[in-house]
Amino acid sequence: MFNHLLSLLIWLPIVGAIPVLLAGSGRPGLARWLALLVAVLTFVASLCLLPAHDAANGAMQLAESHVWIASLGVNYGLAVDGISIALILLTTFVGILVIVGAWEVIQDKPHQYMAAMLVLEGLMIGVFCATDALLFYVFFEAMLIPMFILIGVWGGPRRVYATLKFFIYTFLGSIFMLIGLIYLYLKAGTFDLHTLAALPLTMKEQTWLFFAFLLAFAIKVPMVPVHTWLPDAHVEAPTGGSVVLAAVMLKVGTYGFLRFILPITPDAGDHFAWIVIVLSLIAIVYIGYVALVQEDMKKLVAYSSVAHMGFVTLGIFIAFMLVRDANDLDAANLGMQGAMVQMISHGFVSGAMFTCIGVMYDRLHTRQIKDYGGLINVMPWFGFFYVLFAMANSGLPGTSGFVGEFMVVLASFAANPWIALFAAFTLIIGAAYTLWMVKRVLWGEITNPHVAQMKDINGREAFVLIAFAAAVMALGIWPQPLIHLMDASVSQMVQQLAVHKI
Amino acid sequence: MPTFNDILIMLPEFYLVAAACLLLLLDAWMKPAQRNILHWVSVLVLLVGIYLVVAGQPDAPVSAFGGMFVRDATAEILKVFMLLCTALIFIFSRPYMVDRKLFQGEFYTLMIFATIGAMLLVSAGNLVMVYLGLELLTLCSYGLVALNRDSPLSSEAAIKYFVLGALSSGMLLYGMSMVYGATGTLALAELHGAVVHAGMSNLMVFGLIFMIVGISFKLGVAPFHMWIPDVYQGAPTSVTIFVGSTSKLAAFGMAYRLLESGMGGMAGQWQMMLAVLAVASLAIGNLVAIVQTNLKRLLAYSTISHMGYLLLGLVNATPEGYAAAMFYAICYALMSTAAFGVILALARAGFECEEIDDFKGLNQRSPWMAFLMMLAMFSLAGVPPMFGFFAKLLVLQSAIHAGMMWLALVGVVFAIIGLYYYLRVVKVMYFDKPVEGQELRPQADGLLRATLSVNALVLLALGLYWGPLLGWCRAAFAG
Amino acid sequence: MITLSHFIVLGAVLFCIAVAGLFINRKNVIVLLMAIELMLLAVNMNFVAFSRFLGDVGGQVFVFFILTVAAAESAIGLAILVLLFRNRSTVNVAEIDSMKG
Amino acid sequence: MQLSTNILLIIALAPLVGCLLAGFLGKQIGRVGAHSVTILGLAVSCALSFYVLYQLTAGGASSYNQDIYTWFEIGRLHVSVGFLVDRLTAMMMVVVTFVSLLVHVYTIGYMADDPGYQRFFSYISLFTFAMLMLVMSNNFMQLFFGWEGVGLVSYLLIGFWYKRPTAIFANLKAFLVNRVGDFGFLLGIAAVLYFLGTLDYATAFENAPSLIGKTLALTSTTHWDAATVICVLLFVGAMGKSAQVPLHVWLPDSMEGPTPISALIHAATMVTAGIFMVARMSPFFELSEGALSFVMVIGATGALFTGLIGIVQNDIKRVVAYSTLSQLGYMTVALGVSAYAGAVFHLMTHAFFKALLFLGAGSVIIAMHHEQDMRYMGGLRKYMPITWITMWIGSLALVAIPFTSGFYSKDAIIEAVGESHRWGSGYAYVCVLIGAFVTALYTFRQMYLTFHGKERFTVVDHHAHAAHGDAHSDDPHHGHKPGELEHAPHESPWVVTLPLILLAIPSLLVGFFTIGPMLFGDWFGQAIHVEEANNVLGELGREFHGPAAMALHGLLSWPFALVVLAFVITTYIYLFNPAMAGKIKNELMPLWTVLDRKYWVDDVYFAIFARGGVKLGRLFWKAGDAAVIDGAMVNGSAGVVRGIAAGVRRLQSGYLYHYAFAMILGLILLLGGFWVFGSGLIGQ
Repeated sequence: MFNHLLSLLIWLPIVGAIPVLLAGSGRPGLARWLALLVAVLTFVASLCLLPAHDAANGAMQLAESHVWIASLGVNYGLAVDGISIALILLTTFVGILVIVGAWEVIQDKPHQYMAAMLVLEGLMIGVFCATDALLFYVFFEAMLIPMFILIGVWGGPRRVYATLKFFIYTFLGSIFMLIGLIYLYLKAGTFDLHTLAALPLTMKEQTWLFFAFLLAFAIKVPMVPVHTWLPDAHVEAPTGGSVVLAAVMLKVGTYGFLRFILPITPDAGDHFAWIVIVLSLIAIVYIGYVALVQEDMKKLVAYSSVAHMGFVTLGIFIAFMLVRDANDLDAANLGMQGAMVQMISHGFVSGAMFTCIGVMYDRLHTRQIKDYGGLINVMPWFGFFYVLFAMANSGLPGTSGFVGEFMVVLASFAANPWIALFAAFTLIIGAAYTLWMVKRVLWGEITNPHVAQMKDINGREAFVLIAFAAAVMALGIWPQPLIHLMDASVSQMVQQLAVHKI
Repeated sequence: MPTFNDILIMLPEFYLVAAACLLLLLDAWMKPAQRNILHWVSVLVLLVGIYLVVAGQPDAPVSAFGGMFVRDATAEILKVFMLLCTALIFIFSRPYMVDRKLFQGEFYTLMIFATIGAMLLVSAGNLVMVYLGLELLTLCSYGLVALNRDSPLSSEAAIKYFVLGALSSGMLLYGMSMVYGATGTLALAELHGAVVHAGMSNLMVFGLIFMIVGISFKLGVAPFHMWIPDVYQGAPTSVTIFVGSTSKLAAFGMAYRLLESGMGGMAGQWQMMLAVLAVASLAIGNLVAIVQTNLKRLLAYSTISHMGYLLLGLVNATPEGYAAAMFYAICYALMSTAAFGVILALARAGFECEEIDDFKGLNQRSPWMAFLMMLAMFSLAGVPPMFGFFAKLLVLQSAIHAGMMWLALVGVVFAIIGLYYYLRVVKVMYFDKPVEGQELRPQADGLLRATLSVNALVLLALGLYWGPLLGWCRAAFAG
Repeated sequence: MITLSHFIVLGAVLFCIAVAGLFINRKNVIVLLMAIELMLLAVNMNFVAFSRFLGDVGGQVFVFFILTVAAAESAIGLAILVLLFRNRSTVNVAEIDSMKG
Repeated sequence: MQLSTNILLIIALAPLVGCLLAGFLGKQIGRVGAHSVTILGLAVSCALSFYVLYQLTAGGASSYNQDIYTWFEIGRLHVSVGFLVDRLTAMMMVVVTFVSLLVHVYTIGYMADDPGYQRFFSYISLFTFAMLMLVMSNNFMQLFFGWEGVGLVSYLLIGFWYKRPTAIFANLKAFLVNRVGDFGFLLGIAAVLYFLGTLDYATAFENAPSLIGKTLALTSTTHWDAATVICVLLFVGAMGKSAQVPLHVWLPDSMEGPTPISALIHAATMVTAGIFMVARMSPFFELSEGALSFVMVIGATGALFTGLIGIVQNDIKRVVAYSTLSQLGYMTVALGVSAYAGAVFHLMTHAFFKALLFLGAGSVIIAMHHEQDMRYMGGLRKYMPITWITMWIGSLALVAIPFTSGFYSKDAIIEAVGESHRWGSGYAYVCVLIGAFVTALYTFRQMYLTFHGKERFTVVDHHAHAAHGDAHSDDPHHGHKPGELEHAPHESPWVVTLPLILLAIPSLLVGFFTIGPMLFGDWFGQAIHVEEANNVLGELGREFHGPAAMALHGLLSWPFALVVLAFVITTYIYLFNPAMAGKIKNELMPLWTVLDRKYWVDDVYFAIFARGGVKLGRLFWKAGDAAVIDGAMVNGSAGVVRGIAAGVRRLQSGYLYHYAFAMILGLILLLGGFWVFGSGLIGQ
């Protein structure tokens, strides 16, 4: 009964975008409701993954494979494991919230906005399903188009610079990956990831491929020093765009690490793991300091995203050290799981943070911290959520933000105490930049008369924030279900790391 | 002695010649008011031509008139798409021509004759045929470029095109004479054999190089590209689109005939030259395009870069490589018809709509046109899932397969630079506010809109499912 | 005794003169047309010589085609020239540069 | 017999329920509703805590250790949420819930006219929940949860009056300084996992001996003893939470919070979490002499030097705050000499009398209309007798007058330090001895300034100063010059005084009755592990002949002598010769400045970490991101491309002859290129 579930998940939103588009600017209400309907249906469909999927089995499941390009031997191959499912659920969940979040906020051509969102959602799901490298690449790149439109059309004043930067930056990375893929294809005669994973490669080949992939995904994640597109993109993007960008799109990068670097170039990955680890630590510390001094809230949260994604990359590559050098599979599992949980958690937290900023922006039309202050006096409920998510952002136990960082730090200590030392530094710097912002935005006397006019969140906003809050708390208080979902896949992945390909 | 069978093999060409002549007469007898009939008839003629090409398709390559004329799968595919493009051009450009008082018979007859030339070119089996086909095509093109009698620009474009074209065909001929002298034959098939057996001599190499110059000119490969920007800009858009689509397909056919059918044995020599030329075109095309403000001129430079990518396919000098190159040529033809088609659809009397700024806020005025243009642009830029991406994928693959990884890297690096100016067009259409008091409505012509939409959507559809087309291209060269 | 190479050299010389004429001349477009004709003649010279020495008529046949096409070509060339003069009232090559960059 | 899980769950969750109700339905259920539900919740969990304590002490219940649910499970690592309730935990639970309950009641009076009434109750209930999770936890993860949870609530409560700039500065400071501690703490937990492969107390403590001989390679050459690393890192956490030098700076500022908080969080419970934690971790600490010495020295330093600062404070709450710092030092010293029981014992007694002092101070503050400066008090005893008496009781306990509970705990510590032979114990002994004297100094000074001497405030009627009031309507003194009151101070309502009385009793008596079993009996059993060699309390135990005897012996001991001396001095200065205080101050100006500036620690920290951090961030941002990455690399390359493009464009000159020339050039290049690179001209 679940034969074509994955195709359904991918194409439902994409095809669903057409009626939304046709519903036209004439009837924005209709377009909104249609979009919501599609998003909800997609979410429901994605929930079907849970019963359909056998968590005990770490292999790819629910596979679909049709010949796509016969003469090239390219397949339309889809399949998921626990990790993909977690990310797909995140995507569909966020998908609904951004549609609701944009409800009456987007007044200019809402149908196009909603349609773009839906297409984007479908493409992102596609990335998480694809088992054929070419198909993956197609989804991976195609994502840029709707995001380009979203930021460009509904974005801020410097949107042109931001969008071009965002698009070209990402394209730049991925196109070298394309070369790598072609090379692999010519070697293996197929784009099928599973086959490529089994393909023996010399260290030289692996090295080149590793850096090709690294460039592509590092830019997407983004890792220092190729992160500068993110703050610009975030600052200019409309709220929904930022939410999707932070909550899901960045995960595509780290997901790529799992699907390409780990299986295809394990030896090079191990050999150069230190580079990624160092970059991750730089992301955590250096970016932490940069975030500290941001005047624009969105920029601040964007930088904090970079820092948090640093934990994901750290967790993934720590696993290399732990498996190959320390031969400590448990710790490797812990680190890898930490990275996964951090991905999901960051999806919720950053999404929520951007939503909060959006709520403020809709009222005051500024994101400058200095324009706010004493918000709690007029928006107590908003303040509650804001503090909650800020705490989650600074990794408070009991919120999802804590779980991943906790696991990664624990794991990295096993690899090398110094790594753990720098990683744990986020406890301080993370709290510093987040809570300093809270202090300047939320607490204190009202200084700006306009702030005094601001109304507390309405029902729609409350819905979105509550949904995020529920996710954040649930994951923080009881992560086991999520971890159980991914456990088999992760441990299998960790075992793969031990396999030498030379 | 020519048999009836020879006639049959060349039926599509003969038929088209006849039809063209009839159209001339028709035009002579017809009152200006009835031009529409002419229009429809010529479109019909081309469609029938497509039918004849497809219907008469031989299983194995056949030749007529003592090997002068070759009819094989390669020629078939190219002809189908050339006729298709010309038909599209007719449909797209009718309102445009009407607005400019250019809606006359010669447009149609010249176009059809040019197409015939292109068809002869791609199925030439002899240097003479190559030359004749080429000249038929180019001479008509000169006329077409100059079609707009009162426009200084188009006459300037015409003279430039003419002089440089003549120069290039002179070089081509010179090369041919060298080769002829070295091998003593004009028939491509024998030439091929001769090259393989007799090996190479100075004469051969000279001849080859001169021929490559001729080919490069036709393709518009740097440094023989100088005519392209001026001609694209100066010619009426309805002619530019022809130069950008049909004759590019013809140029590929010519390249294939001369380089593979004729000089295939010297692949070792021309591969490297083509690689160098490819780099030059990629660089010049993409770089100079960045600073353009005129969309037609921008597309001209993009053509140059695209021809560079096409060469990436040719350098491989294997069936896969030629297939990739042809795939690319077809893809490019369709992309340029779409892109220019949007320009044609938006232009109106007194408003060429060829400056990039003319497209400001197109999404506000007519979202659909903007969407189609966006498809074309992303396809040209080679962003998945558009058709253009897969064409690039194939040529890159064949370059790497040919062991020229560096060439592939150059290709992608310039693809990134190229991305920028395509994005700029999209940005103008979607992000900018429309200019007040300037209405950007597409022509009312329903068929135009429909076909244009189909043309642009095909770029997306073929991106999602391009297997069969690639299969045909592969099959064409496999034999 | 006149050998093939003499003819080839002559052809080459003619060709070079023609080419030179194309890019050295900055005055009159008509000169360009002449240069083109000259170039074709150079080619013809080659063909005839080769066919004679190879004892193959193909080359000479080709020459006839070339001559025909050349006629047509120059016709069109002149037509365009007229057009150009009508629009810009000059046939000075150095002034035909309204499109550049 | 076994304690029932449900009871423990109720103990932990009852406050949480109260918190949620008061917090989310505050508007609906109103003020009375809010304080009723929270107090009810607290009462329940307090009663049950006493019951649990009873069961464990007299009821013969064995200590409880079970998981409630699995938090996560990866490979062999199993982390769960669960309870470990032994006597140590039970004692903490009683202290926490009892003090918290009283504070709840007290708050009704103290916050009576505060708009954030419901919010406040919600917060303190939440705090109680977090604190209970901390003490009842049976694993490190949950410990860390509670640990940071209380930190969060403390953040919220210090900033409770979020309009005050000082308050929101203080709460940020408090949270960050605590995070510095947690930073070490987290690493400590990581170390535990690394070396012992588990986060569960029981298993970890069992395997603790396996740490001996293990080392951690910091570099290829330096290896550190595993136990030391673990203990020091964990203790860093304790330094943050329990405000040990040098992470003590947040506690005095935390006095910005409402007084009940100061009593509950910053005196009785939260700040003692560190002490509790170390006591809990005794199996680890016992393995590392080095770590214990470290603990002892840190504690001793805090005990003396923070106490000194207390002498120069004028804010009544700050005096108590510094005394808290100093008392925490005492506890830490006790930990350092392996007298864990002593530390915990002092923790308990201190919880009572320090809470009492804070609440008393709060009562005074109410009476003075939120005037906290002692220079404008004096002679209050006749206005508020109950507060006066109860505070004296608290003070006597604080200065350790024999027979008071403070005496038993503190004297035991001093004795224990005297017994100890650990590295640094000499220094520690000196510190704690002088500390006793200092304690007495600031305590008596505070009492005199507040309750005795002549009144230094004037009562003025409101209307005369109405106009004046508008001027600084923002300062907390209701628009009055310091020392001006609208009407005479009076004794606080019963909700305030009742807790005082209820706290006064244990402050006076609890020590007398519990010292025997707690310190010298084996009351804590397995909960606290002491190596025989380190068992200083055991030593003392041999000379212990009942509390009465100990008290009498105390009368002849050094500490008591010092207290008496201090009493004499302060009495003379503040009761008979007030002018002298000023004179001394001017005599010892340099010394006074040092103390008044708190040894400049805060200033240094602020300059280095706050300002420095921001400067560094700006540098990274402007130089790193903006200049190098974006400016040079990203936009730079774009500019280069654009420049080249502009150049190449010129080649397209528009002249036919240039075009033709280009073609010829191309031709020549091809020929030449073939000549040079190609396989030469073939053949001849």
